[in-house]
Amino acid sequence: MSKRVDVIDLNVYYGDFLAVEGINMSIDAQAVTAFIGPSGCGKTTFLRSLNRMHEVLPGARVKGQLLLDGEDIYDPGVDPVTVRTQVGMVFQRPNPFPTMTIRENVLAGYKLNGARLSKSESEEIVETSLRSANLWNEVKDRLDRPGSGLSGGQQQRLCIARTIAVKPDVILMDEPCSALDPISTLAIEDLIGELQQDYTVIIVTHNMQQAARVSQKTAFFNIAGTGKPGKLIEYSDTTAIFNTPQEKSTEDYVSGRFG
Amino acid sequence: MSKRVDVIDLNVYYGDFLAVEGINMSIDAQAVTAFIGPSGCGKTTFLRSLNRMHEVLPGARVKGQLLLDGEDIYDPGVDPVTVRTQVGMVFQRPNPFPTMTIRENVLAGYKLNGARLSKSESEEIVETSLRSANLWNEVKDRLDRPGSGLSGGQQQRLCIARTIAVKPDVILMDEPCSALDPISTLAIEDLIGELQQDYTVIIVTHNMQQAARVSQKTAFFNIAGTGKPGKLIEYSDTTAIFNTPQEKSTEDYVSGRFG
Amino acid sequence: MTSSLTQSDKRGVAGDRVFSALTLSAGVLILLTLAFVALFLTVNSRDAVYQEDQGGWILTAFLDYAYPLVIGTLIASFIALILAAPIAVGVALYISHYAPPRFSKSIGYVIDLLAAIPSVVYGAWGMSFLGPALIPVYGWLHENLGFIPLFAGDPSQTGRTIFTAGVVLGVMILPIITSVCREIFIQTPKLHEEAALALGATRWEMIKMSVFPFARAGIISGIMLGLGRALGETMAVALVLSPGMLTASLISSGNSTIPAEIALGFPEAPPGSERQAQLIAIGLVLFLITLLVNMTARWIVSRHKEFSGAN
Amino acid sequence: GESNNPDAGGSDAEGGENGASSEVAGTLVGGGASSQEAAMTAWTDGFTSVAPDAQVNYASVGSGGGRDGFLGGEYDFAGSDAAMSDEEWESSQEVCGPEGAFHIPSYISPVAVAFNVEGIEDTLNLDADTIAAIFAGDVTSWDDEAIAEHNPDIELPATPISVVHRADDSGTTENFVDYLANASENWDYEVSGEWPSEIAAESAQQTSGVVGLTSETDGAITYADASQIGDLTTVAVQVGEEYVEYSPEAASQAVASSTPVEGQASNNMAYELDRNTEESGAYPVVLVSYHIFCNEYPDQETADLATAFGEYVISEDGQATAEGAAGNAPISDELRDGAMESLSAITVSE
Amino acid sequence: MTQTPTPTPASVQGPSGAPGLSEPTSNGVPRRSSLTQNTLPSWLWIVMLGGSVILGAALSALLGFNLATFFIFTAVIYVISSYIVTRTRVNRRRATDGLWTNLVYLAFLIALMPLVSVIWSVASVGIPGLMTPGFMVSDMQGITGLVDQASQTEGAPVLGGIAHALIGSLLITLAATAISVPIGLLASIYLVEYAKGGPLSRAITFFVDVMTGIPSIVAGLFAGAAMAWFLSVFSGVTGLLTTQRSTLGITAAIALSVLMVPVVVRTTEEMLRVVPNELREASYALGVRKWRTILKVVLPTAISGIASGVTLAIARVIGETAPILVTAGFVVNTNWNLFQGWMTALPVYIFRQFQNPTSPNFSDPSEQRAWAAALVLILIVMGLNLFARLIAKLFAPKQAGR
Ligand SMILES: Nc1ncnc2c1ncn2[C@@H]1O[C@H](COP(=O)(O)OP(=O)(O)OP(=O)(O)O)[C@@H](O)[C@H]1O
Ligand SMILES: Nc1ncnc2c1ncn2[C@@H]1O[C@H](COP(=O)(O)OP(=O)(O)OP(=O)(O)O)[C@@H](O)[C@H]1O
Ligand SMILES: [Mg+2]
Ligand SMILES: [Mg+2]
Ligand SMILES: O=P([O-])([O-])[O-]
Repeated sequence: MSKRVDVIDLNVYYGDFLAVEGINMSIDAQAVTAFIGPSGCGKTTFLRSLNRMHEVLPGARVKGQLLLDGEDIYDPGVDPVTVRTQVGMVFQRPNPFPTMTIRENVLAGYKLNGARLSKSESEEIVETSLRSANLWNEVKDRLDRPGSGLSGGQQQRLCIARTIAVKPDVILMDEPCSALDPISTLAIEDLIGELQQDYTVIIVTHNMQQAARVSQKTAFFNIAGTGKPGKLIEYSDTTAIFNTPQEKSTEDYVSGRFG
Repeated sequence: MSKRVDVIDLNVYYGDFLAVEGINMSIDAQAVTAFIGPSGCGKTTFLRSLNRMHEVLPGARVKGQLLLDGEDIYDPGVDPVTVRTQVGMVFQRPNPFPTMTIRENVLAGYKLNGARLSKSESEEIVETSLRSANLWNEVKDRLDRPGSGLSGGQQQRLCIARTIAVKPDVILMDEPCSALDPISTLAIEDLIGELQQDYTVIIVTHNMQQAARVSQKTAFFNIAGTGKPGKLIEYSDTTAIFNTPQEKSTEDYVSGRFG
Repeated sequence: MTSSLTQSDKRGVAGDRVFSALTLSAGVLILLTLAFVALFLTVNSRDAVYQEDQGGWILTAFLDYAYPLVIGTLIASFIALILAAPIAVGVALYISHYAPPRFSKSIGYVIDLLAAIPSVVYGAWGMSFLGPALIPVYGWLHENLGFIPLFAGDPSQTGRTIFTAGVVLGVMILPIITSVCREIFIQTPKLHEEAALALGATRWEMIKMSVFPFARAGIISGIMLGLGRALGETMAVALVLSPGMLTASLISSGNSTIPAEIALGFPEAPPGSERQAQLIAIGLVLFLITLLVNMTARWIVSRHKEFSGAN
Repeated sequence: GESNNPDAGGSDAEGGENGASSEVAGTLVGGGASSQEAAMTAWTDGFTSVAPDAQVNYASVGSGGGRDGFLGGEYDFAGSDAAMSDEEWESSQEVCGPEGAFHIPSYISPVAVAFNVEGIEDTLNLDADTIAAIFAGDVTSWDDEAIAEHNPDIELPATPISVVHRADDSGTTENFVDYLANASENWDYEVSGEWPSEIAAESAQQTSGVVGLTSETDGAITYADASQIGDLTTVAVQVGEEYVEYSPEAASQAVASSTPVEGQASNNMAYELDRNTEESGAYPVVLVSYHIFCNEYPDQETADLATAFGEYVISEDGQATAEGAAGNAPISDELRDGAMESLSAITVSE
Repeated sequence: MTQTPTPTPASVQGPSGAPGLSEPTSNGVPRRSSLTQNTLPSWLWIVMLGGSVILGAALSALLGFNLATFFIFTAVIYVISSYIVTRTRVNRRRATDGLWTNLVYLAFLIALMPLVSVIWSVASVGIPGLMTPGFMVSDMQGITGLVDQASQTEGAPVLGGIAHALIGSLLITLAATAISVPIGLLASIYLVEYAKGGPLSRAITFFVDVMTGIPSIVAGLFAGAAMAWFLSVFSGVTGLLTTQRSTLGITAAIALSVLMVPVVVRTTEEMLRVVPNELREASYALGVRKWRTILKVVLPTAISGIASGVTLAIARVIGETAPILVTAGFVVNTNWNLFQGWMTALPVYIFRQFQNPTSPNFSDPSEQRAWAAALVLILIVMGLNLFARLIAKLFAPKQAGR
């Protein structure tokens, strides 16, 4: 299933440094939302605050409200682990577990939580997830080899497989395709299209074409200068952002005339 | 200055696994050559064999000849260190030295040569290199902070600055823009265009537009299947590769109809 | 999975709580143990510094007794460290970056064997082999470098000098430092090593740029571990050394270390006597020395914390 | 493989006639002087042959450690090269009842002044003053006038003297230094188990260590329990007008001429040794090794065990076993009778 | 081949005079020289080594030949001469690199020397003892001076063995490991994963270091006193305990734990710290709880380092003598019970056999047993090391990724 996300007055800090300021937005369920913006504007930072991954960094903290289907994930009574089981994440850098085989990596979400799966169940999960991530054919003969022996792109797809294997409600992807070749990228884009039917997908990307291809809505972030906080400049339908942007800086950015 | 690279019957191995087979190609000096191909086809592997970085992995070895302006870099008498001072490299993942400040990172290559730089000289090198890498404005106020405190994109640009600071003859870039936003990407592409006038630039990229934009020649690599070695399929002028490819698989790949 | 955010699984949360409480209590247990050791030492060493029938405090008498031992302990550990630390770092580097990768594991194993040898055996070895082997060296040093106070004095005829003890200690702490350093060196991120190599660094320059900065804290803690061992080593020193009063000479018999003094004196010290208290008191002194040494090390490491490699 | 342990007490299988009752059972634990270890091994082994159900454990933790453990209730008896001080005895009343603890001599051993000098194969004659001068580092060569004076017939080499002393705190050192301090004018260092730290000399741990080091070093001289000096040549000590070589009889005679320590338990057999004895044939460089027992034990079993073991040790049989195994000198019949009587005072506390 | 660099566009224009290109040409050797210029033929090293050996032998012979001086001279001559040759024929950087390479190799050779020496002296004396029938399965019951005297003077086989000491050592060490590894591991987990740099964690880190300096004998005395106190209090309260005496195997285990814990914490802490954060984050992002992440991701990734740290700690304590002697005593027969009666440990056995031979005047059999026992002790720790390596191999990160 899928959940909507409402962000209210969110500020994200690294210690005393305000990295992202005053975000207000509503992210639709069963849709793909893309975050774009220049490097360093806080896309990753904001994305990580959506599943409370931000706070694992020492000194990092968040102010404001972040509602998942109306429930504030930053409510004091909320367990971040519960949040993370509902909001999955794929990182910018592929990070398969080096001690695990490819199979174990895919099943990590279950195995690490101590879930007991029958052999057939786990076989099925592994195959479905790897197929969805367009990796099955390449690794089906070496499921018991270490995951770290794959190429960068293969590793990233393995991480995607690992995330979708646990079927979260919301999936966050931080430049998931930046290490992938066009074929894998296309496959992942297709996959995102499929996922969107059941999940809320949020993707950070530098590739405007990709944003245009996969997302229904696009959020443009920008930063006034170094040391300044990143801000949400414009958030709207993807077609609107790319064709009729309201803000000057958005227009500059999407047309490549920026900077 | 700039040197041409001739590759003759090159095979690259990981232990017993033949990762790249039978490459023959001549890479022009003072030009940009792009390597494209699906993930896992051995682009990184081949690129790393061009400056003898491949052999730092245990068990990794190379067979064949690789001539740098006519001299075989794999000749037994050749010192890999000499090769690497002449063939610089930017990696897929940004890897600034975490214990060094931003300034020190840029000067790292210089320091190796035991060069004693006056304060103003080093200031100048730092500024020029960072400007070329489009990073100067973002970091000029924190040159003495650790390089690891930057965002991914900032880090990658720092690495580019570090490499060009020592002015090698050949510059290898392994997906240097995969972690960069479009603006930085554009700046790097411009930089590549400038570098090309004096250096031999070889770039691995997944971004076909990028290959088309920056390179004069393009090499397409492909792989027959998992466990099979990667091969050079077609190597030609970039315009030819994208407009009139000779091979079916090249055409499929560049038109996105692959797989 | 579809449950509301707040009704999270109680057992999971409890698991986290229990585990973190466990780790915390392990840490606290260590502190408590140490506090008890300190208490034990302090209480039992009271008689060494306070004697009713000698007019109360006898601190100077105790200090007169203790300072040669302190200096002796420091000399022996210092010799051990000077000898062992560079070699250990060298060996660790050899294993991690120089030896053929196929053999490096086995070589590491071979060096670990040095740690496998019990201190009694080191003592016996130092006493019956190393000491006699060093006699001519001491003679030579005395003849040729006798003008340096370190080599003045009659050269020992048995080889049982503080220098021999230092060498034995050095051999003993070598594998400790090596093994800590090796593990850290191996962990140096390939990314950073390759960054250096790609800039045209030679192997040594790569090590200076990538490995040492990354391993810095690890090296220091390895050395501290070794130093701790050297400071506290009892049996080997007691067997090797021919203890005596403090001398500046490294090549004649004399000098003693705190642990050796305790080991040699404690068995015959009359129960509840001032002598027993004295021995425990120098144990306390050693404890304080370790405290100081570690404070220094911490200080060195912390000065460079900002650029620590593990992030 | 099969274990190669001999049958327990195989060497003295017929023992048991000397009053040791075979009904005692249980484990008796003791600790103390390491110099007693060899003998103790023989005794504990021999004791099992007369009391098959009994076992004796002995930890060679040093005399001080032994007394410490004994006073702390850790050990049932202690082996010690030095007698308890009066304070220690007083504190023994806590664990041993109002009569406290008492000593019995377990063996008497002469402390030999032994040396290894190439060219001197025979016993050397020396007086206390010369010995003190040598050990204090004042006489540094074997052909020194002071030595030659006592040995007109021996051709002395010019080898330098290396003094070897005990590195560890030791009963042997204490007795030897006590002898020097009492018998010689030349020795004015404090008497204790520690070698005076002002004297620079070589040292080694334990008797075996000093004997070993002396045997390896030409010109070395040391002092050690005479039963353990191996092949080293020894010094005959001047007593009165004659030179006395060490021997069990000479040592026993020195003890016999000494006065018992007063003020402790009534059955106590500790001695204040007379180092200045002029008695003919007495060897005053002597060490008495004691066993310290309680006068009262908390239970019958321990009391019986302690009595039985104490009696076994001083029995002719026990002394012979130790002599065979460890080379200890047996005690005299006179001392044995006294010790038997002392042991019979052991009772059980109410 | 020295070339003035073609001026580059503004973006990469070097500072005036392009120092980056002119500076490195030290010693007149241009950096952009032909590729082979920076290397020397490999036969040169063999020739130089040969020369150093001959010179070293000659110099050493001048002082009266012996192996040590020969080695030192050869090494010094080789290191210096190869530095000079590289420095003059190639360049300073190469020379420095070569110098350090030589020094690193030399360090290794030097480290091997005591190892070979110790192992040789132990093995050559110890093997005959080890070969004696029944050595591993006998204790010392019934072995008196007479038995040894018979062995030495009449050539009877050396009787007695180490079964009791072996069992004692293994039990005590096992118990010490069982106490200190969990404590040490948990404490280091606290330090790395939970502590936020507060005063408590800083105190723990600091005092753990201090703890490494506790002399082993002090640890023994402390454990003895602590156990005595515990027993008196506990039996006072419950009256359950049959023994009031603190000389027990478990007391020795506690003493050893005091020595082990800091080593475990220190090494484990280092190993945990270098586990990349991205792995932790990957796990958290899958909704895995922190404690499971630690147990299943962090620890396995660090297991090889942890295993070698634990081995190090075991090796550190299994050879301890003084603390075991004062806490567990010394007996001649086998005791399987850590909580009742005395125990002998191997190092104590070795020490006693050396220092107080069973027969003082016929000490050869005792020495033979001591060296053989020392050999066994070394073999045990070697075995442990192998075991740790096996663990490391089984669980360690399968392959270092790029
Ligand atoms: N761990 C950190 N501690 C302190 N500051 C940080 C940290 N990580 C990032 N920052 C800063 O926060 C700001 C936002 O960084 P962030 O990584 O979110 O950018 P981004 O939009 O994801 O950039 P990119 O496209 O390059 O990944 C930057 O100024 C960066 O320097
Ligand atoms: N260290 C290694 N050891 C063994 N095999 C490896 C190693 N690194 C890569 N390979 C294998 O070599 C082949 C080529 O990998 P390479 O990383 O060169 O691909 P690539 O073309 O750079 O892919 P990508 O676009 O994903 O970066 C792949 O099959 C990969 O699994
Ligand atoms: Mg980012
Ligand atoms: Mg690649
Ligand atoms: O008998 P001692 O070991 O104390 O000399």
